[in-house]
Parts: sequence; structure tokens; C-alpha cells
Amino acid sequence: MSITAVKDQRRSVEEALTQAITSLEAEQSLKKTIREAVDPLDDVARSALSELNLLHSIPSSGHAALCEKCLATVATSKSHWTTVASLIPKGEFYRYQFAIGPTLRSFVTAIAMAHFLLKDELIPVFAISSLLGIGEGEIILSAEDYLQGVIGMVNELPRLSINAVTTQNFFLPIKISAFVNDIFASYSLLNLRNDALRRRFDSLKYDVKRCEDVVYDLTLRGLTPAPTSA
Amino acid sequence: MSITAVKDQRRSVEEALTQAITSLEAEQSLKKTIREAVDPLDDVARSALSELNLLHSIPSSGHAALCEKCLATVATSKSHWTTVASLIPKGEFYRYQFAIGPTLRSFVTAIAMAHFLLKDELIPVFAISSLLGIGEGEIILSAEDYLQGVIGMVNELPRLSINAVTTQNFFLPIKISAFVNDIFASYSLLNLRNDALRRRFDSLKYDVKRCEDVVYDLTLRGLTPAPTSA
Amino acid sequence: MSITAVKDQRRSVEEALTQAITSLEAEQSLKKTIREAVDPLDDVARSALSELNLLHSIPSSGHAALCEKCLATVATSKSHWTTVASLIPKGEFYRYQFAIGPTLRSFVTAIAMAHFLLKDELIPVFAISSLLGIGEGEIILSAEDYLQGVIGMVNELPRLSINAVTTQNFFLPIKISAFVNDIFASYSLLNLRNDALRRRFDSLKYDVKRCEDVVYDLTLRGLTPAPTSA
Amino acid sequence: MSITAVKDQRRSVEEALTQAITSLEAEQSLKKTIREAVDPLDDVARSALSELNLLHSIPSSGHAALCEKCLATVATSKSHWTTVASLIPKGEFYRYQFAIGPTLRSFVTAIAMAHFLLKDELIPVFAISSLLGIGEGEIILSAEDYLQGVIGMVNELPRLSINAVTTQNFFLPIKISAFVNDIFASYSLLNLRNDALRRRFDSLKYDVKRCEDVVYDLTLRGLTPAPTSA
Amino acid sequence: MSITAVKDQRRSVEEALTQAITSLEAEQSLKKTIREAVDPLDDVARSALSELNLLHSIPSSGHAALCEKCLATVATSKSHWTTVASLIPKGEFYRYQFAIGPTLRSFVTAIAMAHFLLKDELIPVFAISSLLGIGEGEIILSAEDYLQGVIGMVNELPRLSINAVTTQNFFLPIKISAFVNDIFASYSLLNLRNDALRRRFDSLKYDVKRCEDVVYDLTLRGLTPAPTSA
Amino acid sequence: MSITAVKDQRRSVEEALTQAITSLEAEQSLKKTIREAVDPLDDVARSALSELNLLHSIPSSGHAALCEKCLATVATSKSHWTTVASLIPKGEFYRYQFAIGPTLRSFVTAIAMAHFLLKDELIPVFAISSLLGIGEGEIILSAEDYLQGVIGMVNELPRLSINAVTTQNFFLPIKISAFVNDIFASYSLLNLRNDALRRRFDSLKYDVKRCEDVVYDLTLRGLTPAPTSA
Amino acid sequence: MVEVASPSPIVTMSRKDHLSRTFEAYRAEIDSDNERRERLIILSRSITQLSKKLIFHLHRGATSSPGARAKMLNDARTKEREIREQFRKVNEVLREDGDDQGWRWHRQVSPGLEEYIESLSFLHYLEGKGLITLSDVQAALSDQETGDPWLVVTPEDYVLGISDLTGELMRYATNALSTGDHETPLSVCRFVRDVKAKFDRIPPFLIKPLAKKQEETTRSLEKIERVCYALRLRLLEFADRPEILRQMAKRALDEADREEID
Amino acid sequence: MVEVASPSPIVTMSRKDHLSRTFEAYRAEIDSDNERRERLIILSRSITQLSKKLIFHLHRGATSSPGARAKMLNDARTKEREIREQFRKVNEVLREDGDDQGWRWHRQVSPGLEEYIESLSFLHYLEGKGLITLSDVQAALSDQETGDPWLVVTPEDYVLGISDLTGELMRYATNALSTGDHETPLSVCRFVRDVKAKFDRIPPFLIKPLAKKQEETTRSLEKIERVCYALRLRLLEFADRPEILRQMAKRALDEADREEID
Ligand SMILES: [Mn+2]
Ligand SMILES: [Mn+2]
Repeated sequence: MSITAVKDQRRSVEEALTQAITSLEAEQSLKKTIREAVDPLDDVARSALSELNLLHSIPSSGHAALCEKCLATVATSKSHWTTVASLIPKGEFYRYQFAIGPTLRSFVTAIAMAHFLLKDELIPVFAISSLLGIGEGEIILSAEDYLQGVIGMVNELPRLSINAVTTQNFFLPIKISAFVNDIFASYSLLNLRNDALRRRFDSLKYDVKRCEDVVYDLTLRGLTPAPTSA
Repeated sequence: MSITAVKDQRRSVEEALTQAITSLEAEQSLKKTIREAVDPLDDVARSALSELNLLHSIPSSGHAALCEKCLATVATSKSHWTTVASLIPKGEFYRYQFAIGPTLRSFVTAIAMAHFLLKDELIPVFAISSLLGIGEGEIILSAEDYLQGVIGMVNELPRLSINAVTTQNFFLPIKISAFVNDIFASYSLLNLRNDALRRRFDSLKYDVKRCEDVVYDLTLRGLTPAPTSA
Repeated sequence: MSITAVKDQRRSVEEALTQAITSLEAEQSLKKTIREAVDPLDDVARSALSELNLLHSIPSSGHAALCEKCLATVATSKSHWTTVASLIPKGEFYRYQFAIGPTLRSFVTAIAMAHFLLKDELIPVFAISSLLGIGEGEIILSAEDYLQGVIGMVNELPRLSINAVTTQNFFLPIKISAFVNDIFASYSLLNLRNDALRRRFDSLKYDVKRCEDVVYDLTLRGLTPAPTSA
Repeated sequence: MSITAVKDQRRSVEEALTQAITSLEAEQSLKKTIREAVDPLDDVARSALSELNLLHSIPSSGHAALCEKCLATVATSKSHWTTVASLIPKGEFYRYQFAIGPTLRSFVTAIAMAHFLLKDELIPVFAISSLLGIGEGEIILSAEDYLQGVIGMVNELPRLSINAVTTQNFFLPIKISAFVNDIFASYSLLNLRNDALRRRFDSLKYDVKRCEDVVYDLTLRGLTPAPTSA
Repeated sequence: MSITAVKDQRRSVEEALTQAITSLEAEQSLKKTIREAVDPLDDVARSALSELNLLHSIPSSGHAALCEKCLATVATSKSHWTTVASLIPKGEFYRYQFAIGPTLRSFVTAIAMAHFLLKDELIPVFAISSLLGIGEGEIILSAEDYLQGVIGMVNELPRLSINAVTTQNFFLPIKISAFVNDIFASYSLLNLRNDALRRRFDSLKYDVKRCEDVVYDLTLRGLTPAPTSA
Repeated sequence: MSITAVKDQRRSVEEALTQAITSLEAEQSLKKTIREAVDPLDDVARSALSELNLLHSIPSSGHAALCEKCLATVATSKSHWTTVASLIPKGEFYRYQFAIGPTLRSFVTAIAMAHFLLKDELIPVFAISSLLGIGEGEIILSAEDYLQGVIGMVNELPRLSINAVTTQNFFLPIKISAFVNDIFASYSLLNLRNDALRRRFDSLKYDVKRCEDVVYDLTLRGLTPAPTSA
Repeated sequence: MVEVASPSPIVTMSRKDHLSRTFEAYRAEIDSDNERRERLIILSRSITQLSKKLIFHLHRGATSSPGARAKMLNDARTKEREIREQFRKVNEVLREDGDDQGWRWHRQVSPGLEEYIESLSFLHYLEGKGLITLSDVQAALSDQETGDPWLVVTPEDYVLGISDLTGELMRYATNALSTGDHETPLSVCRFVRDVKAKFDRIPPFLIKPLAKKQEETTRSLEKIERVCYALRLRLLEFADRPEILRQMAKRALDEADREEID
Repeated sequence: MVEVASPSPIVTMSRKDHLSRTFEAYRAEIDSDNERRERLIILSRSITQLSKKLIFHLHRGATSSPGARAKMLNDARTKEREIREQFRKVNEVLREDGDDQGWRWHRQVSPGLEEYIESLSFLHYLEGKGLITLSDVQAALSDQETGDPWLVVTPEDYVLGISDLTGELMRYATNALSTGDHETPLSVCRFVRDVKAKFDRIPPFLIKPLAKKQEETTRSLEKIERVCYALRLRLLEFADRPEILRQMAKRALDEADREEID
């Protein structure tokens, strides 16, 4: 191998690798930036969920106000979401989803809970996106993150049902049981191949039972109106 | 809860979940389609690598022809890549990278090996993209996949060096040792926070040593030209 | 080694492995065919179980009709079972059981539940086989699959008992408790290994207890006739 | 290399390594000494926790005496702590924390439990340090060890709540539930990046639920005063 | 429990936990700061080691200059070390050693290698500390980090020995073999209970053999002076 | 259950477990005593092996004296072995083998090496037992420990062969090669399980090859008498 | 020098010969050790199987009426003697090796031994004799005439076997509740609590595998405590209606009697 | 309503009775399945042991002189027939269950089967017959008269057994080098390379456990390649001194002969 050939080879190696390495380092650094931009969103989600935690100990008369407050807290996240969206290169959301998805799920859980207690409905994906102000930008609330977040909310409901009884609210358990049953019925039509979701779905069945148990306890003791043909 | 209220609630649940579930099922099914479209590409990669495997047993005079043949095999993958690219919704490559990346790495390994033996250079990312015909479409050869593929090639070189000696080719080991050394030098400047890559990088050092050992054995027996100050 | 010997050796490898790989591929392709033929059966089972899920929310007067409907749904599976049976080579059921067993268990669960509510007895294996039309063909409903499927049904009964009370049906819980007690006593006759069946059997005692608790609760509140000496 | 040079080199090696090795052996031996000095403290902790174990089976009237006894047992550890403190070279506590931390956590668990039952408060770090007599010396009760120890105590409370009912103490479960709820609320504001602590924190939520379940069971049976708006 | 009692309990919980949590968060944040301050030191270490990597490919005449250059690179780290030292609270070095130790080991490896090639001696701990300017501050070069770093250097020497032969330097292998033998002899008197060190020590034996193999190859071919009674 | 019955039951637990725990503690304490009694034996073994390590660097004329010295060192262990033997209850050697076996293996390695160099034969088990003075007592030198120890010696021989050449001793390699060949043939007679001994046996063939290579190298260069037909 | 460099054929052959002969002895020893190991593993597996069957048998009758229960315990003793017979065979294998206490092969036998201790201690408990002692277990596994042990039962084997017993007791307590037996769960609860408390005081390094098993015991104890808790809540609700409790208990006993008549 | 709420004793007894009878049949079935499983596991373990012994036997004679080698291969066939005898016993157990192809219990038998395929294919290779085929293996494990298989040999069993064969060939090649046999390592190298190349083309999902075994095969192949490399370097150095190579080879063969005479 002549010295020139050696030098050519060396140059080809350096050029090819330098380019790839530079681009890898840029990506690593963007990942870090995005993770740090998500941190304050985690704080907001924690606050919102922590506010909702009070649902378990206050009388039901305070529920509505608490839920409104929670939604107000959620609303403060909008500007952070804009920041995060602006960091994501066009068309690369799914490259960074691993860092954003878990936070989105917490928001879904908090919002869906507040919405249920206020409106007695399950809030749809688009309404959540619009509450978070992520409809237009690069951030996508995927079906999986939405469904996981909803299950997160359902997991909280048996506890709420039980604590409602402790605070002598005998109506909420019935409302909860119907809601959880409806959700379970919809989920059970889904042919789940997705493993993580499948496991969490299995937890739903347990929640349905616990909610029914509370209604049973109340019925037995005559603490509820007889069930209608619902 | 009035019967109407009950029905409204049930409808909201059904609508919200049906939409999300439909979209999840579509995604699941697309994942399956993409995986199946990648299957024949895996076959091509396996064939290409398997052809290169003959490098270890044939005399060096046949190397060039073999490498050309391997590149020809690689070229047959173009139409499959076009198919896969057409399946990926715009901007969602990274959602499906998990299914495509490993295959890309095998191609990088095969192409870089053939290219090195033919041209004595490290082939850059863009040249690989153009060989695969993925430059324009939705498929991206990421820096990480490229680097992993290159390491995959380097891992094969010590064996090639040893088998070259067995087939009495005393020049190839020297060429390999220089090449591997250059690659190692470039990699070692990289500040690797990426764990998977870091572990594989550690394997490079071992490859460098094994290639140097062969050159040592040849030098000792006077089977190489005295090293220049390269 | 002579060149002929070398060629002979190489040919023996080529022939022997080609034979084995061909047979691997045939097996793999049959497995895939069987799995795909089982898919629609899974859909039927899901539908049947989903119909039975309504037992928990409708008045008992509708139970019989619902169970008949469920058995009718089950009956639609016959032709699919025939297809699956025809795919299995003679005497090779256990080779493909891994793909068929879980589906069989779901059917057992659904059929046993409907049968119990209609006839107040545990449906025997042969009756299930005949409902599914698998008596003659290659498909075997093994003791293990049957026993697991039955436990699957028992696991649903405490919930049914509780929801019966919610819908003011105070008779069903007694019928359930007696049935579950009989089944538990029967399973107690078995000597099980530390396998999946053993773990599921361990769960039975909690179902027994739960069903009895409901009877206690009703007895205490005078909602049932006092038990006679049986 | 002249013989003198060889000898110089050898001497430099010997001197450099002997010094480092001596110091490594001293450290190894100190580690062993410290571990052996901690052994009797582990015994005391085991005794204290074992005494508290009786809380689950004796009537509540005996709780106070038992807790006092436990604190007395804890007090016997003071001299051992002094010994351990005297072994640790100034400024090197964190070098040996791995051997001392687990023991400290057991003490925190025992003390916090006794203190809660006696005074209905969460005992702060400084009070524990002073009970153990470690305030002045080299031993530091770190925030993490304290928090882990407190969680250790909370993990015991659901069991205590259940066993209290068995021994007909219907007041303790309510007291426990309020306490656990307060602790959970404080923890949930913590932004936990510490993995070990995060996992244990997740266990808290489960404890809260179990304690609430007991209060629910009592409420349902009219065994508690109606909850105030606490 | 009176409302006042409830409030007192809640306050005690909040105070005790807030204090501990605040201190935990401060520690977490300091850890992060220290890790980031160590990052540029890792870069320096990588550069130094990467410079030494050239030893394997240049003629021995250039070794001395290269080693001096490496030591100059090392010297540039002094100010960073001062920064790191200033971040560590007094007496808490060992709390953060996990973040600093690995970097120290890389420096030991680089310095010991350069020093050996320049002076033919093993550099002692204090000389390294003084090169890094960490003698006075809070940073401690522990015996274990020193010994591990030295082993890191020894692990490089067989490769250097082999590459020396490739560049026709038949004297260096003999010098290396003697040095490695001396180090091995000192280590083997150490009664190692420390597991990590024990495993690396086992690697030394392999290095000794490889260095001896090179000397054997040279002796056999009459490429060395006959050994003296060294 | 009557109060007497309760007390009886509790007493039976107390008595039965106290008995078992006492016996556990006695066993544990004996294990510790034995381990401590073995410690000085480990020191002797380390010294003996460390003396033999000099074989690699001194001229062959000193080998015999060195081996005698090593055997003298070994002989100093006799009283320690007597102590250990006296600690082991009759017939319970295999209960404590885990603590004694590894030390025995080191002694076998050292003794077999010295014996080979002095007498050119493999020392049999009984001769080792008698050198250690363990023939009569409770200590058993099992076949496995002996066989492992011998392999330990063989693993050292290729290095000795190579270093002999470096010190211009061309006779020793031939003696070693013949010896290693005989030993390998003997070990080949054994049917081994997939255990530690099997793995170590697998390593033997590389030692055989290495030792033969040296003989080849010498033969080629006319540094040995041409081998006769034996 | 030729003579020295490669020793004369006779000498070499003699070393090689000698080695071969020695190693053929080792081969025989290793082969027979392997064969012995296999036989012991097979015996241990068979003991495990029989012990598991015995435990199922005990559960079947434990919550029956007194008459059926007594018959069940009687049959159980027969089954237990069959298991001892396997241990006698173990002893035969051990004695072939001159290893009369079984130390050398303990690891091969201990899985079966632990399972046997679990079943034996459960039987002992159901016979109303409380917790079996280590010496009782050792006595069961010794020649009834000479008193020589068939193999040594170590305190580890005993402790680990008893640890597993708590899991069976949990099943027993839960089953008992269904038959209206209110005493058994409380009594089992006390027993398991006492066992666990004693085990808690064993320093963890004394017997490593216990730590994991104690977690299982803790779970079992918690399940038993939940049974007792449920029982208490039931008793509270039925406090002013003792006749219902009696009715329910009678109902359960009737069932048990019916079983017996069958 | 009383009648309906708790069905009359006779009816209840009848259901319970009926169930008991059914479940006693299940008990018998499960008990005999368990016992069958144990017997098959024991047979499989014994086949594993015998196959391992056969492999050691093959290694012992593989590098001897032609005469000794032929005798060794002869003895090996005897040993191999003993192993087949165990498979015949396996077939007896399977036939009791009516499971004449062994599908139901395949998992219990396959560890022994794979080890047998490893030993049989090694023997076949040493006999100079190249790679044994799946149908050859199946034929060996079938009744010699009727041709009925004693149990079905799946392509998985075959492929995994052959994969292990490469490890034994690596040992064989290395040992051969020491006897001055320069041909065997090169020939084994070609063979293992061909096998590995074929295996490399099997899509990984076709046979999951192969991926891990291919890593082991790769390591074996690399070791063989290193042997060939060392051999080449040696030949290069001895190129102008062929008499030394001959001397060394002669020396090794003398050793082998001596062995035979003994
Ligand atoms: Mn058990
Ligand atoms: Mn093998």
C-alpha cells in the first residue's frame, strides 16, 4: 500500500465517521434538551394529580371546585408544551416519544378524571389535545398514550368509590360503577396484541369488580335506590 | 342519574374509546404489514452476508468478484425498500424504526465490507443510502444504525485477517490492521453516552489487538515488508 | 483429504441440512396456517364471553335467553373447528396444542358458564367436545384445558353473585355458592404439580369464600329462606 | 538496560505499590472491623422490631407499654453507636455508609412506629439522631436513610390496621389511615429521581388504599363515628 | 381524634418530611452538578489516552515526545479539578466518589503509562496527585483507584510490546516484560478480598504471559541480547 | 381452642425452633472457626506458589533448590492441617469441604509442580496427603480436588517452557512437553460431567499444543537433539 | 544428551502406563459417583412427589367432620411410612459410598428432604401436636431399631421445610373458614405468627435462602390475618343473631357428614 | 322456594357424587401422567449420560493410529446400540399413553434426544460418512423391523444436536493437531464452516434457541480457524525443512502406536 493510498484510506475513514459521529452527538444533545424541557411538565402533572388526590378526603360538595382547579393547573402547561413542540424537528416526534409519552399519559389521567367528575363523560382525544394546546404542533397524543392514560384514571376510581362511602356519599359509587363498566365493555371488544396495554387492560377487570363490590355493600344495607334497568 | 344521563355517558365513552381503539388497531395492523414487508429484506441481507462469508475460505484472487456479487445482491433489495418506504406515513419513520433499523444495520455491514475490500475505503452514509435507493423516501439511515453496522463489519475483520494467512495472503492482514486502527482512532474521540453503542465500541479495541497480533506474527517470520512510518 | 472426499463431505452437509431446513420450513408454515385458522375462533370466544358479561347487568329473568344466545354463538364455531382439525396431521395434536389450548379454554369457560345457569350442573368434557364438533377429529380437549377452563368460569361466579344481589336476585347467590362448593370439593381430589393448574386451583378457595360471604350476608338480613339441613 | 537501572525500576515499583497496597489493606481491615461493630446493632434493631411485632396480637391497651419497651431497647444501642462512630476516620462516613445505612433504616422504622403510636406524630430526623446518640459523632442519618426507614414503617401499618379490627380496636384504623394519608401527600410533592426511593414510594400508594379499605369496612358497619370534614 | 389533634399530627408529618425531602433534593442536585463538572475532565482523559494510542503506530524514537505531550494535556485538567474540589462539601468526598473515581482511574492509567516510558519507573500516588493538583483539596486519590488505574496501564503493555516488534524495536518488549513482571510480583503478595480488584488482578497474569511470549519469540530468533541475570 | 391448648401450641413452637436455631448457630460458629483455621493455610499456599513463580526468571540450575524450598514451605503447614482436621466432627468432612477444597487445590498445584521438576513424575494423591499430614485425620483429598489441582499445575507449564527458552534452557521444554502429553492422555480416560472439572479439562489441550509448539520451534532451529523414535 | 532429552522408552512407557492405571481408577470412581448422583436425584424427586401427594391428602380431610378426619390422619400415617421407605433406599445408596451421614450427597437429596419435612410437619400439626422438632424429624429418618440416622437432617433443611409449612397452613386456615370453623383460622394465625417471629430473629447470614422464604411466609401470614379480619367483621354483624352463625356452621358440618357417609 | 333455593339432598348428593366420580377419573389420569413424566425424565437423563460417555469414548480414540481407531469405532457402535435400547424403553412408556409419536411428552425427552443426536452425528462423522441426515437419525430411532418410529425426531432436535456437534469437532481438530495430523483441522474447518453457513441462512424465528447456539458455533469455528492459522505459520517456517515436520509427525504416531500395543 503506497503512502498516498494509506492517506486516502485514512481520510475516507475520518470523513465518513466524523459526519456520522457529529450527527449522533447532535441527536444525543437534543434528547437531553428535550428531556429537560419536559421536566417542568412533569411538575405540572404531579401538581394536578396531587390536587385530585384531595378528592379522596373532602366531602363531595367540594369535588367540582377541585376539578376546576385541577384543569386550571393543567392549563398552565400550555406554554411548556409549545416549547417542547418547538424543539422537535419536523417529522421526528416518534424519535422522542419515549421522553414525552409518559408525561402525556399523566396529563390524560388527570384531565379525564376531572372531566368525568364534572361532566360525567369520557373526554375524547381531541379535547385533551386542545386543552394542552398541542393540536397544531409537532406533538402527537397517540391512541396508545390516550388509552393508557384513561386506564390510569380508571385505576383510581375504586378508591374514590370507597372513600365516597366513608364520607357518606352513596351516590358516587353507583355513578362510578356504571362508568367503569362502560369503559370496560368498550375495551373488551379490542383485540389487544399490544403487550403493555394488554397487561393494564387486565387490571381494569379488577377495578370493575371493586366498584361493583361497593355498590353491592350499599345495596345490601339499603343505602342505594334500587337499580333501574340501566 | 336519569336514564338519559346514563345513555349520554355511555355514548361519550363509546365514542371516545372507539375512535382511539380504531386508531390503535390501524397502527397495530400497519406495524404488522411493515414487519412483513421487511422480511424479504432480511432474506436479502442474510444472502449478502452469507456470500461474503466465502471470503474466509477462497483465495484472495476471488475477493473482488465476490464483493461485486454481494453488491449486486444488495442492489436487488431496492424495490423492497421502495415498498417499505411507501408504507410509512409521512413523518412517522421513527415510529417504525424499531422494525427497520436492525435490517439496515445488516445492510451497512455487508456493503461496508464489500466496499472496503474493493476500494480500501470506509463507505459514507449517503453512498449506502443511494445503493439502497432510500435517499428520497421516508426511510432514514440514522447515524446510530450506520455506526453499529460499521462496527459489525469491523468485528468480522480479525477473522478475515487470520483466514487470509491460512490461505497464504500476507498482504490483506496489513491492510486490515491499518483500516481497523483508523476506525478505532476516529471512534475513540466520540463521547459516547449511548450505552448500546458504548458496549460495542469496547469490542473494537479487542478487534484492533487481534488484527495487530496477526501482523506481528507475520513480521516476526519476515513475511511482510518492513513497516514504513505510516 | 482428496478432492473427491472434500466434495463428498461438502455434499453431505448440503444435503443433510437442506433436508432438515425444508422440513423446518414446512413445520413453520403449518404452524402459521393453524394459528391463522385459530384467529376467527378467538373472535368467537371473545364474542361469547362478551355476551355473558351482560349477565352482570341485566335482570335474572333474561339470563336463560342470554345463555342460549351464547351457546348459539359458540355453535357458529363448528365449521372453524373442522377447518383447524383438518389441518392437524394425524396423531400430532400435542405438537400444536400450544396454539389451540388457550382458545379451547376460553370456550370451556363460556360454555360451562351458560350450561350452569341453564342446567345447574357442570358440563362434562364430552358434551363440550360435541358442542364444538371436535369429538371425531384430531383435536383433543385435554383434561388440563378442561380443568383450567372450568376454573375460569368459577372465577367469574363471585362477581355474578354480587351483581345478582344488586339486581335484587337473592336466589342465584345460593345456587352459585352450592355449585362452587361442589366444584371446589371435586378439585380437592386432585394431586397437582406446582404448575399453572395448581396456582389456579389455589385461587378457587377465595371464590368459595366470597360466594359464601354473600349467602351469609343475605341470611343475616333474612333475604333468603333459612337453609335447611342441606 | 543496566543492572542498576533494572534495580531502580524494581525498587520504584515496589515502593509505589507497597504503599498503595498497605493502605488498601488497612481500609479492607477497617471495613471488616466496622461491619463487625455494626453486627450487635443489627441484633438490637431486630429485637426492637420483633417487640413491635407483638402490636399485631395484643389488645390496644398494651400498645403504649410495648412502645416504651421498644424505645428502651433502642436506647441500649447508644454505646454501640459510640463505638462505631469512633471507628470512622474523620470525614469518611460516606465511605462506610454502605455498611451502616441499612441498620440505621431499621432503627428509623422501629422508632418512628413507636413514636407514632405513643404521640401520634411523625418523629423528625434530629429526634432520632438524639435517641441514638449519634448527633455529635461521625455518623450521619442521611435524608435518604430517614425517608426509607419511614416508608418501612408505613408498610407495616395496613397490617396493623387489619389486626386492630380483629382485636376489636376500631379507633386505631382511623388514626392510621389519616397518618398514612398525610405522609403520602407530603411524599407526592417530591420530585423523585432516586430510583430505589421511587420504587418504594410507589408501594405507599398501595398502603394508603389498604388502610382506607379498613375504614370503609368499619364505616359500612357503623363501627366508626361519622367522618368529620377532616 | 379532635380536630386540633388531627392538625398537630398533620403538621408534624409535614415538617418532618419537608425537611428531609428538601435535603434529599439538594443532594440530588449537587450530584448532578458534580457529574457535569466531571464531564470536561473525562474529555481531557479521553484526549490523553487517545494521544498515547499513537504509541502503537509510531517509531519508538517519537515515544518520549508523545509522552511529554500527553503529560501536558493532563496538566490542562488542573483548573477543572479545582472546580470539582470546590463543589464537594467538606468531609463528603466519599459520598461523590462514585462519580469521580472512574475519571481518576483514567488519569492514573495515562500518567503511569507516560511516566513509565519516560522514566522507566512506576509513578507513586503522591506524584499523580500533585500532577493533577488535587493534593490539598477535597479530592482523594484512593489506593483502590490508583491500583485499578495502574492495572489499566499494564493491560495496554502487551499490545505495545507486540507493536514495538512490528516497528522493529526489539528492546522495548524486554523492558516491558521486566516491568510487568515486577508489578505482578508486588500485586501477588496482596491478600485481595476486594472483588473488583481481584478480577482485574487475574487479568494481570495474562498480560505477564503475553509479554513473556514476545520475549520468547525474539529470543528464539536471536533478535535479543542473551538475558542477563536480571 | 382452650387456653391450655393455646399455651401448648405456643410452647411447642418455642421449643422446636429454639432447638433448631441453637443448632444452626453452633454450625455457623464451627464454620467460622474452620474458615479462620484455614486462613493461615491459604497464606502458606500463596507463599509456596509465589516461590515457584521465581522458576520463570531464574536459571534452571536453581530450579531444584527452589522446589525443595517450596516443599519445605509446604511442610510448615502440617500443624495447621492437624488443627483443621481436629475441628471437623467425625464423618463430616464433606460438610466443610466448601471451605477447605480450594486451599487443598492450591497445595496440590504447588506440590505437583515441585515434584515434577524434581522427579519428572506426577505425584500421587497419597504422597500429597502424607506431605500435608492429612492421611489419618478427617480431611479428605478428594479425586476432584486432586484432579483440579493437577490441572492448575499443567496450566503453568507452557509459561515455564517459554521462559526456559528465554533463559537458554532447551532441555526443559522437551521434558515438559512429554509430561503434559502423558497427563492429557490420562485425563482423556475420564468421563466428565459438564462441571468445573470438564471446563478445566477442555483448557488442557491448549496447554499441550503450546508446549509442543515450543518443541517444534527448538527442533526447527536445531536447538535440541532430533527426537528419537520415542 | 539424547538419553536425557527423551528418556528411554521403557521409563516413559512406565510413567504413562502407571498414569493410565491410576486414571482408570479415577474413571471408575467418577463413573460410579455420577451414577450414584443420578440415583439419589431420582429418589429425591420421588420423595418430593410422594410428599406433595401426602399434603394434598391432608388438605382433603383436614376440614371434614371428626370421624372422617381421624380416618384421613390414619391413612396419612401409612403414606408417610411409604415415604420413609424411600429414605431407607437413600441410605442404602449412601452406604455404598461409605458416606453414612449423607454429607457428600446432601445437595442432591435436600430438595426431597425439605418437601418431606413440610408434609410431615403438616401431619404432625393436624394431629394436634404443634410444631414438630428437628430431633423428631431426625428420629423419623433413622433406623427404628439401631437409631442410626439414614441421613443427617440439618437445621437448614428443617427451617426451610417449616417455612414452607406456613404456606400450607394458610390454605388450611382459608379452607376451614368455609366450613364454619371459626377457631382454626385464629389458632393457625397465632401459630404462624409465632413461627414467623422466631424466624425473624435469625440473623440473615445464618441461612441465606430463608430471607426469600420469609417474604412468602409474610404473604401467607397476611392472608391468614385477612381471614381472621373477615371473620371478626362477620362475627360483629352476627353478634345479635348467633342462631344464624349456628345455622351456617351446621350447614357446613352437614356437608362434611354427607361426604363421610358416601 | 325452600325447595328451589337449596335443592333436595338427593339431587345435591347426586351432583356432588357425580362430580366426585368424574374427578376421581381425573385424579387417576393426572397421577399417571405425572408418573409417566417422571419416568420419561429419568430415561432422558440416562440417555444424556450415556451419550456424553460415548462422546468421551470417541474423543479418546479419534486421534489414535488407524488400528486403534477402528477398534474404537467398533466399540462405539456397541455403546450406541445401548443408547437406542433406552429409546425403545421411551417408546414403551409413550405407547402406554397411546401417544405413539411422542408429541405430548416431547419436551421431557428432547434434552436426551439432542445429546444423542450430538453423539451419533459425531460417530457418523468419524466413520468418514460426513453429516448424518435427519432421516438417518429417525431410522436409527425406529423399530428395525416394522420401521415404526419410537418417537418422532423433529428438525429442531436435529438442528440443535448438530449445532452441539460443532463444539465436539472443535475439540477433535485441536487434539488432532498435537498428533501431527495436519489434514484433520483443515477438513474439520471446512465442515464446520459449511454447517455454520447453512445455519446462518435459517431465519431466526424458525428455531429460536439456535441463535444462542450459533454464537457458540461461531466461537468453535474461530478456534478451529486459529488452529489452521497456527498450522499455516508452522508449515511456512518449516517450508524448507520438511524432514522436521516428518520427524515430529512420526514422533506423534509412535506415541499413538505405543498406546495401541499396551
Ligand atoms: Mn408447599
Ligand atoms: Mn457437547
